[in-house]
Amino acid sequence: MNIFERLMQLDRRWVFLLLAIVCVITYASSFEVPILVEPEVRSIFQFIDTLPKGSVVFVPMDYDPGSMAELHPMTYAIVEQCWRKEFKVLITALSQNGPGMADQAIREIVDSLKVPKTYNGVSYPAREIVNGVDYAFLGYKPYPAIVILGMGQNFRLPFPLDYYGTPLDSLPMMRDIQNYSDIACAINISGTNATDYWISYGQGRFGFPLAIGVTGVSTAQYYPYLGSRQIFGIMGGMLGAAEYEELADNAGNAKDAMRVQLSAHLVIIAFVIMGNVGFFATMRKRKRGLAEGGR
Amino acid sequence: MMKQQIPRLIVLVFGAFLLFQFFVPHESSEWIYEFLLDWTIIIGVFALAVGIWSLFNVHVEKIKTKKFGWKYSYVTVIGFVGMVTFGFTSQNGQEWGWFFPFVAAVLLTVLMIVQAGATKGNALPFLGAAAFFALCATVIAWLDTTWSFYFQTSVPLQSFMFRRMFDNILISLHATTFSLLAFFIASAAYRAFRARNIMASLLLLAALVVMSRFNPYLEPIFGEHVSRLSNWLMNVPNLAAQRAVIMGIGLGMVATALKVVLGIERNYMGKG
Amino acid sequence: MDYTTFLWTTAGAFLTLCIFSFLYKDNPFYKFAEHLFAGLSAGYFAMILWHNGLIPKLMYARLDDGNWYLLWLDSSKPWYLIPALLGILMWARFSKKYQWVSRFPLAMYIGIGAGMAIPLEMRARVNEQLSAMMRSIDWSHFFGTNGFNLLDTMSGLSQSIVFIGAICGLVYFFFSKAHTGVFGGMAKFGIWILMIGFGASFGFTVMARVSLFINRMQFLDQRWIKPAIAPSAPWWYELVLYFVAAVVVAYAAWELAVFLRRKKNPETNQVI
Amino acid sequence: MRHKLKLVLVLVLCAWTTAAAQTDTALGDSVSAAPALPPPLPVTNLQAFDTDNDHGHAITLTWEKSADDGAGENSVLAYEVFRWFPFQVDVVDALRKSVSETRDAVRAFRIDLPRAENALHELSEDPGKLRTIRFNVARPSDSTFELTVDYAIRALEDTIAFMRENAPILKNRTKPLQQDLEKALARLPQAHANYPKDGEWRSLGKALVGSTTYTNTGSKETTADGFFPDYADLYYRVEAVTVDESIRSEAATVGPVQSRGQWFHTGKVPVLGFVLMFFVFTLTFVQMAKKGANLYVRPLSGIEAVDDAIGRATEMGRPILYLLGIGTATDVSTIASFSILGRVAKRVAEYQTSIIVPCYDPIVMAVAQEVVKSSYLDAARADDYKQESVFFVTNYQFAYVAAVNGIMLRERPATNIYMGKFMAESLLLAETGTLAGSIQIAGTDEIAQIPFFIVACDYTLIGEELYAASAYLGREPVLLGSLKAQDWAKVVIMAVALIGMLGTALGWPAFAQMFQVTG
Repeated sequence: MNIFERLMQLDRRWVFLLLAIVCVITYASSFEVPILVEPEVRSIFQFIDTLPKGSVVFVPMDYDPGSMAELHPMTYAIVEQCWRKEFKVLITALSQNGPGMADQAIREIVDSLKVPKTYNGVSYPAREIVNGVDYAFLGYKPYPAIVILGMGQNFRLPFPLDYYGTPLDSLPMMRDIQNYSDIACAINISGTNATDYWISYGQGRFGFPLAIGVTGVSTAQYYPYLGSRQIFGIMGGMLGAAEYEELADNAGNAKDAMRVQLSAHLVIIAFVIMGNVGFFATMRKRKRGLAEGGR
Repeated sequence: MMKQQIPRLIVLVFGAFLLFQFFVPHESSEWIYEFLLDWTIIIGVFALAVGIWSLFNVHVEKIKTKKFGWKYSYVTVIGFVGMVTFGFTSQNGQEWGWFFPFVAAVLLTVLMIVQAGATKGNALPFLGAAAFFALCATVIAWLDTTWSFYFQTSVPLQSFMFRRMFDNILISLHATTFSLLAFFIASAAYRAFRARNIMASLLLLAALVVMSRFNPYLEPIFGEHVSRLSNWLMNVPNLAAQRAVIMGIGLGMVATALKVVLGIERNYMGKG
Repeated sequence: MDYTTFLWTTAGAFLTLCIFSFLYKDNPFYKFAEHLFAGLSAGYFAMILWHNGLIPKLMYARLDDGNWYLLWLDSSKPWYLIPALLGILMWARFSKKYQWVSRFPLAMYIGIGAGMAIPLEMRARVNEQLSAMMRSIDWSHFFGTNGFNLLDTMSGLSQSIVFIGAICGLVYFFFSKAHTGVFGGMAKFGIWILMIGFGASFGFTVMARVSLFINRMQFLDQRWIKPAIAPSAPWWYELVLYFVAAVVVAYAAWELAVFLRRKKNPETNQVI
Repeated sequence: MRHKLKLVLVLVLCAWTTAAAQTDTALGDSVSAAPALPPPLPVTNLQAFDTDNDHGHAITLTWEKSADDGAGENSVLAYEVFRWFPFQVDVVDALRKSVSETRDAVRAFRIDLPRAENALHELSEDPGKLRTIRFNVARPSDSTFELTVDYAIRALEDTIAFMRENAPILKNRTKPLQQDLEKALARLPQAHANYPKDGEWRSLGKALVGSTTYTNTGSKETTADGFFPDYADLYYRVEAVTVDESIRSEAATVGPVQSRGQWFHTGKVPVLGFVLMFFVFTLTFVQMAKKGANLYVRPLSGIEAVDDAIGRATEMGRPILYLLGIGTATDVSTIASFSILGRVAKRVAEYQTSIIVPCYDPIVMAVAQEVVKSSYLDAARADDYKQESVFFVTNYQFAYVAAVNGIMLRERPATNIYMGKFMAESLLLAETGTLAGSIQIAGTDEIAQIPFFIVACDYTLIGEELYAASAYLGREPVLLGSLKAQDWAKVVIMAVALIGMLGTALGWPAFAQMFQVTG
């Protein structure tokens, strides 16, 4: 029996073996995977990338440890990019269990800024990120919708003090920031339904440029807003995070997982194609066999 | 009569009531509804005894007939009894005292009973041993004060052994069994995705497009429209298919349920 | 990582490997893990049902207030006696002779299920989908909401494809009419749409399934291997690691030997 | 020690109040930098009525937006809604709280008393154990205290004495407390009636800017906070609030209004209509079938496969594996599967081959045993029936899968039949089945799982076909009649969908709205 027939009736355990080997190797190794970036992610990156130095980016982190795995990579990539490009970052956490996690994330990113890096060919020096100068973390307040509306009037109304208890007026960067009209854009990274409030009450009422990063499951339901121009970009789950890391040239957890994902997919697709090649190659033979049987 | 008519009558009564309860928002109807749901839970708990009985029967039978792999039946029994023991006891302090000897005694008791059930010869020695171990267990439980039984409060659900068994053993087994899917989905795709006829080809093509939606290595082959195409596939033909299937299922369900309530379909309940 | 945690994790890791060994073939390790899993899970479920199902429903307030209690009879909720009795009827299954008594609670169960399903499923699966189907199709943007774009899921074209697809899908589910002529054509189109939809949702799941396996790899790597070979860890952690590895390697070698001396089943090319 | 306990209670109370306070204020305290605004104009045309189609205990308010909302000063941020609470409510809440606290205390004592005694015992034996002894005063996994031995012993003795002394007292207190609570609840309607005497306005919450309606839903449980009785006179008022809490419009008041439950849900009429239609169809066609009208049903390959599969099993002398899925006996798909099992088991009994039915749920197992047994009776082979062939495995999804996979590879059944509710395990089972070289027939109503069955099984009943299978296998005219009813229901649905779609397209949405289910 020829190679194709062997291919046709290949024992499935070869499939298992190959898949397992590929997964383990790719997991262990650390090669770069090219990630196909979708326009809705690229638009976010480009928007931030083209902002002038010193502009304010608002990053509400409305998620809790539950959806950390998917959403943390987005936050890390975006905030680091902002600080590398010497923007000021304004952060809130409108999810009950969010603040502690957000605070920890901020500290980690601050540490990563202490070493010089080269992203997309541009080399950035090490920077000392100062609370109140480069960023302000406002913390948590209940009733997201009302908080969002209040901030539209003035950040000081929902947050007279920041997360660490300092009055906003005594933070240097907050001096000339009153409300949404003073921010360049808001990137809402959310695992809760706060995203709806950001779209309808925040962007809808005050009309600042808004982009969102959401968990994989809830990605589809926000695409309509992209069509209606209410948001200028959307990052969906692990994949979206990986795409952004790709754009920011700043590989993180998301890309690690994607590496294994991609190779596993390739293996599966390859096997499907092999199966079909074998199928068509042996088709004529099978037909003849049938004919002889008929005779 | 007793064996058939009355069960059917019960089905009719309860079915009809719950059918109309749906349209009555009033408090009283809600009260009855919730009460009935409690019934199902309670009966379920009592039924569990039946299930466990069957479980033990099966394994005793296996051991008795020395059926292929009968030795492993002991593992199941031990696992079950162990988990139950952990589920009824909890430490008082940090000390373990005689807890594990107690568990061992309980396990041995049950194993002896199982053996007595499974043996072809004289069961008495096993029963005697069972009684002995049971006695040991009781004595330990009586004397040892480092741990105690909790039958009426759910304290043991948070106890050391129970939680560790769940977090480390059950979760591992669960997650791993689940993750076998990663391989099975591959082998299934390899075996079944062959363009035998037009339907298989459609299945194959749709699956391939959606799978390769974010795969950069395939970009030169499919072009960058593939992600939009897969998005379209998910939101248009998939949506249409789901609608058709959901509606069909809905009608099928209602038909079946109606037949059962009206007693047209009687096959679900025994006759003789 | 203290040694109890490490040992528990090791047990979890070992069982993980046992389950994965099933991918090669059924083997003693898998049999062990499987039977353990069955026993533990049955015990776990029994405990959960006892502590969260039976006690709260029947004996929750027991001894904690002035009410008097007798077994499950609670002077504040005497009506809970009924389900308790019904539950006890389930135990008639222990006797072969009076098994049929248990049909009363069973009939109640099925009655509740069927009766509840009729309006609920009709509403959730038929009415809601019907309303969704009747949403207006965007005729003004028939070829895409912004410019000509066939892959626009919101365009009138896509929406009408959804509509027609759903209708044809329903046609496919007709039982009492032969699929011939125009009707047959619609049915054929319907099943095509179904197949495309199924293919798409198959492809969509692959990613999630693969990530399950990735999670298990991360578990083995980050929770088990890394802590064991960490310089801070006690020396014998690593030995445990090597021991488990040795077991795996030994088994693999053994199976390889068997594989090399294998006989093939002539018709299926599989190892017997 | 007593003081210690009191202290704990006080602390708990403090924590509770502070927590409550925290969740109360949405916007922090008013801020120096806040711009001074003129008070906005009040809402107009405020109306209150019982919420329709509910179990009562709910009132809906409607009003017309303040002139400063979206227009004018545009200073309105939210509408704060108040209800008039008689002080009797506080009495009720206090009683409720003390009842639950007493219960908790009694329960805590019952758990802690043995622990305390045990701890004392250990300590008196070996003072060195002090470091390791964990005993908590309030409830499990709470604060631990490490003190010098003699103090610890004294404290323990004190605690034990305190518990021994107080447990019975508390236990006897709960009953009278409950009775007081019931009395107090009974007085509530009267207390509501003598508005505005001995009561005050309290805030219920805020409705966001732009909204013109608010529903005050109380609990129907007398044991829950936020309970308010039906048929009691309630009074409401609404104020427009600016970002600065202190600046608000004057109030619009409405009342008295009573809540009550309804006996028919008007929003669900379309469902009722469809159910009745279906009912009529079914009865009609069943009658026709009984009269002997010839009812054609198109062949289903999956169904025909069943017979061949059983025959194959007989030839190979291997058993048939029938899985009812992981549904409970209240799932319709499982019920449908029962009747299919009945048909299959009958054939199996006739061919004198054997059937294995591992079950996921004890009740499902019990029913399955009844079904199989009676099928054997029908086939007049009652003595071939072995109850052990229908057995319970476990009630834990993947443990069930693992066990069944094992059975497939060891028993090597000639045919696997999957009918009912299947979740993620569908592919795990089906793939192992193919590995074991069995013929596989599947049918499920879990849409997400159908693709996997189609891919891995030889024959798949898609969705509705699962529910038709029993009728097909049974071939009883009555059941075929009900299939006819299903088809006609489909015709009606298609017609309605078409008309509705065209209607909405041609500007006649009324028809589509007729079928809208609300609530």
